[in-house]
Amino acid sequence: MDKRSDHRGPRLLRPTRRAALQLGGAAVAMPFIARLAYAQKGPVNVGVVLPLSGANAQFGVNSLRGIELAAEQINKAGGIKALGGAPINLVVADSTSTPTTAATVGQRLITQNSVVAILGAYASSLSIALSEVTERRDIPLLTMSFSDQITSRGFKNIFQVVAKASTLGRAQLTETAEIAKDAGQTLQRVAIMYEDTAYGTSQAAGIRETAKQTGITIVMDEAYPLGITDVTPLINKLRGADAQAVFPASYLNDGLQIIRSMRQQRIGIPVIGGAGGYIIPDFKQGLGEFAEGVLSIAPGSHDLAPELTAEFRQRHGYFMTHEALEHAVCLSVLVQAIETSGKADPAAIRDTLHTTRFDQGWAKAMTGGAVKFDQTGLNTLSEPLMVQWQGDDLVTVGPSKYAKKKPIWTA
Amino acid sequence: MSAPVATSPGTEPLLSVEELHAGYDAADVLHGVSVTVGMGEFVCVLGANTAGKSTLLRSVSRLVPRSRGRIRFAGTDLMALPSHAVPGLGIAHVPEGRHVFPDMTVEENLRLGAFAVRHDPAISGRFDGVLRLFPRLAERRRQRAGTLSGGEQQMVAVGRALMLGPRLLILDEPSHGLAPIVVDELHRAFLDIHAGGTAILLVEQNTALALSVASRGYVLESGRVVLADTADALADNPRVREAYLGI
Amino acid sequence: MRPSLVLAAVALTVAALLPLTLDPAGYLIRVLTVTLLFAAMSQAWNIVGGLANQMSLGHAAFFGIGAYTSTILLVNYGLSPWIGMLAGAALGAAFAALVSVPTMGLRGHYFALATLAFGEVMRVIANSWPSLTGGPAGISVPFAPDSLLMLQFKSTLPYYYLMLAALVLVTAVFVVTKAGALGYRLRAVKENPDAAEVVGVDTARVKTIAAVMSGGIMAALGTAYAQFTFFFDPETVFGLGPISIRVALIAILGGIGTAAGPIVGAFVIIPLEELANSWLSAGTAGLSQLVYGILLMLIILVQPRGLVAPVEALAARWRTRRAR
Amino acid sequence: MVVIQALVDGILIGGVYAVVSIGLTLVFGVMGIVNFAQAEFLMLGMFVGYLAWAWLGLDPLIGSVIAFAVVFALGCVVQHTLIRRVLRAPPVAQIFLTVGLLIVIENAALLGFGSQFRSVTTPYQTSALRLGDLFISVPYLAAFLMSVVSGLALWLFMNRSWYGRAMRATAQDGMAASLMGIDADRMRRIAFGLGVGLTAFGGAVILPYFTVHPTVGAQFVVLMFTVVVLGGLGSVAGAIVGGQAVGIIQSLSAMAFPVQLQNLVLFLVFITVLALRPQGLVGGAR
Repeated sequence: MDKRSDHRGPRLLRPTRRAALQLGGAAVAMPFIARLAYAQKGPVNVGVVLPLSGANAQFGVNSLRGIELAAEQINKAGGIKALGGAPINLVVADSTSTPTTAATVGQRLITQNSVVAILGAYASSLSIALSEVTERRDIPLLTMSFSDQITSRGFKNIFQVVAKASTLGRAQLTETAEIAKDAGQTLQRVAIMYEDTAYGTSQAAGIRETAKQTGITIVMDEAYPLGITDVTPLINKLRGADAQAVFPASYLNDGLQIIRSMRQQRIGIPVIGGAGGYIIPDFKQGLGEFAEGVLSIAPGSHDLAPELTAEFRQRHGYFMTHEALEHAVCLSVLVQAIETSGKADPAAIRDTLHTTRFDQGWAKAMTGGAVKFDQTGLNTLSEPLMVQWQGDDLVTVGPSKYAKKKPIWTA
Repeated sequence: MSAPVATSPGTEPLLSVEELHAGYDAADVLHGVSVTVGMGEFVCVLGANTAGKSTLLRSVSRLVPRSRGRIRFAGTDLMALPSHAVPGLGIAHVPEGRHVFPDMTVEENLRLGAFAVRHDPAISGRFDGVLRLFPRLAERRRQRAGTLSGGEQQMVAVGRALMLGPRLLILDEPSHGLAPIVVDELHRAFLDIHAGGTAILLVEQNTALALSVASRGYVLESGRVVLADTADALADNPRVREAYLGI
Repeated sequence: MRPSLVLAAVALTVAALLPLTLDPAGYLIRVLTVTLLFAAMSQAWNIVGGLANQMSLGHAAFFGIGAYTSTILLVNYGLSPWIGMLAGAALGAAFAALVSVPTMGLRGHYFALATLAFGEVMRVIANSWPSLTGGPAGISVPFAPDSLLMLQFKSTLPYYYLMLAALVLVTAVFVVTKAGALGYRLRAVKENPDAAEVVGVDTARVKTIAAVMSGGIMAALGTAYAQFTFFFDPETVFGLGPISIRVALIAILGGIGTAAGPIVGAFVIIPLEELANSWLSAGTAGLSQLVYGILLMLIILVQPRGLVAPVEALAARWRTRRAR
Repeated sequence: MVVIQALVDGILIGGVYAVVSIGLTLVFGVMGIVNFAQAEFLMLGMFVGYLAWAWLGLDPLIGSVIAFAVVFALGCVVQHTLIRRVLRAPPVAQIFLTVGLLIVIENAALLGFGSQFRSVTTPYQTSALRLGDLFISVPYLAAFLMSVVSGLALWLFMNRSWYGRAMRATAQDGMAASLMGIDADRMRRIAFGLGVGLTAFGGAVILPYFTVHPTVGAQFVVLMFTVVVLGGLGSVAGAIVGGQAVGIIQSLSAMAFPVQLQNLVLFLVFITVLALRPQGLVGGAR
């Protein structure tokens, strides 16, 4: 059931090393990059720090699958051309869902494996802890964590390829209001419930802020502990709240519990999930027909670039989840930065990342078809998407310029 | 050393302990003890507190971690068995300190006594027998054993042992800490049990009482048998009289 | 001179010189620094867990209090973490005194389970009070240039010495406590609480003093941790697995109640975890943790009294032989 | 009305908490071991239930029987190969071993089952009975009824069968039990198997509404300890009372406080009960 072992580590390198040698021969003929080719005889080490065990393991594994797919494609296509076809060598480390470990393994990758950059670490708390190490060692860190803190600390070596959580939260509400308006309804009273993690709270904050600005009343605003074993009290509160729509931010287990309990109590108002567990294949698998019509905000979606993400589905049997996609984007952008700067040097890569617009490879799968970081390291082109479960698939339904299908408003 | 006092002529000893060395930690408590109990016999073991009487009984029930020598019961070598296999042979052991199951009712305690022979149809008859023997237990049938008085707990312990329908009943200090009137009641019960054909091996600090019910006895000192004789002879023995009867 | 003192002096000299051979901002030194920190934490736990035989599974509560106190003071008032450390230690000690009240009469497993709730209570509070703690999003130590006053350095080397000093200090406190009157009373309480009470040892007071010392030190170490990692969230510092159980495991593995136990335990567990992670984590997910868990179980099956026990037994035999 | 709804919800979920916690208290009662890995057996039970659903198409409520059987057998093996060896060791070594076991089981599950969150789809997953304004969730009710049935079965076993009585005897006085011809080792094996098996059973019956993944145990571990300590460590009846207490506290406290503080309320009650009645609410009576 796990095909990962088929396409990783050494096998990943074997065919391309040969390619690298051939190209390396060609490089010697070109004097101006000969020195670089000499310096880059071997592959370019890229660090990958992800939670491969512990509570976030599923997302870590998916992320790794995305990165591996991208790495394989890059290596198959002849590696990094500016470095004479040097292949990408992923150095993977398990951050185990613990921030301290994320920092320590980050340190290890930097000093033991001389990585030129690090990708990771899915969860915001892990990425922030990791960034404290990468910042002090001047190693670029590319992440798809969406906490606002990532790029608000004035760090120079961190790059956030997706919109921040508060932006996601804002879009979650405004997009929903749009969809409701199109369906002839004015959104006035909403409920929010969120797990008390960095992700849940910052997203809820975004919704709350936007509601205040747009005059929407929040009739229920409940945080609940991560790993809640019984959501009934939440749903009882929701039942009494008279909301027109509910915005839950949670991972899968709570998400499924919330939908099931709502359906049991015949609460039919639209559900607009906050990414997390609402946009992974298991959501549909767990709920079956009851997943139909559930909306969610998403930082990225596989259907924006079917030509890129199809291979993932073919290989793993499910659509490319957003974390897999965005991690592939991280690697792709990194490689483009190396190509542009012409050297596998962390400082050069960082400067290139700050100044260049990347529109090749996986960057095309992002909104705007490209990635462009500002001085804080935030991708300014990334816009949140509204996705919806329709039939067996998760489809993009908003904003309208990206929509693949029309949204269904069930109220 | 051990006087060859034969069991009743013509019968095999039911229990025979030969040259038993046994102990817990580094040092042995018993240093070559030999004891026999004949079929249906009532034997007592006397001695001071640290003489090793309990260790002898516990060795028979395989509760002592280290032992060597020979222990045979009705033709079976006990040395090779784990403790939980012993009751199945027909040995019931009433331990020192009673050890009733405190959070179970009297009835549950009694019924557990028959665990080793749980498929025996005679159990229910035996249960009635025990209640006849100790009518007080019948009154307290549903009471938790831990809430009973010491004497009642001892009755539970003895009754529980009888539920096995044992061929040998081992009693370790059954009258310890009990009121004289209860002690009398218990010893009358022991005589009844013995009269029913059950062999008894009794360790008792009340030497006079022990010698009054047993037919034969051993005296243990520092882990060795120093005297072995009939109860009457022991009662007359000056050494016994001085050291254990205080006469 | 006693052999254990010689051994300690040698170990300390090696520890002091070792980093000179390592990359000052490297990985090995980071692992060693974390190891020293956990050794110190476990040693602090040892005052309650080893001397008083109170198996605390809630020491993360004190640790987190220390980390949050200094960081909040730093973020909001720009106070030096050194001051924050003192404030944190005071709060940690006060909290220890407070929680001693309901747990005083508990023994064995009951005590362990009651303390389990303390770290969890603190975690819930830190999570639900974002205006003070930053909530579940965590809190970052503001970036500052290298400064001893602000306890912030770019290189790992100063942290190494900081943690080493902390370990030496805590170990000294432990040794002195153990040898002193308090240690004697704690032993009495540990051996037989009822008898201790009879001979006039105020068991409640003795246990509270031990808890206060342990809690205060643990909180101070929390500050050291915050300044070392620059970022933490409630889960990290109040976590059951990452902190509370781990510091207890380290002491147990090494041998509780001995000064060497937590140090030996930390130098086995932390590097073991790292090794398993660095060798196996690129492989199948979960393999490194699986191997780590199996090794833990093997160690405890082979040596249930801790790694220091056989060495001590050996030393004791050697001493008695020499005495003859 | 709202209060009644909250009470009913609390009682239903409390029944489930009770059944997953009974095993923990049973293991402690018979062996004096606090099994920190207990919640991992809940996870294993959930996985067995899930696989029975995914491969054999069995409803988790039926799969729970398979979960019980499989984990029972596994528990016997674990007891025999691991736990038995630390029964005489200091409590700290016991804690250490079971924590090691926790790490091993969790990561073995990660290796064996993958990191995916898995959930079953049942026809009744979104059904509820409606009594006036009262909603009774069918998955909750089913889990509750299964818990009641298993609780009754356990009670009958412990009080009416030879093995059950023998197990209680071993718990109360191991030496006396062996004098009754009871193989204490075997009883401990069965007790551990039964303890973890029941927890696994409880795991499978919550599958219709709960997702399984290798770290799901972490969501239950503190809860389970709270239940057994509230009721009285070692007391099976206590676990039932404790489970109900936890369920009702969680449910009612959500009406007065934010749901986020649910566990805080629970822990405060927990510490208070421990301080005032360390033997638990129904301590003493086993």
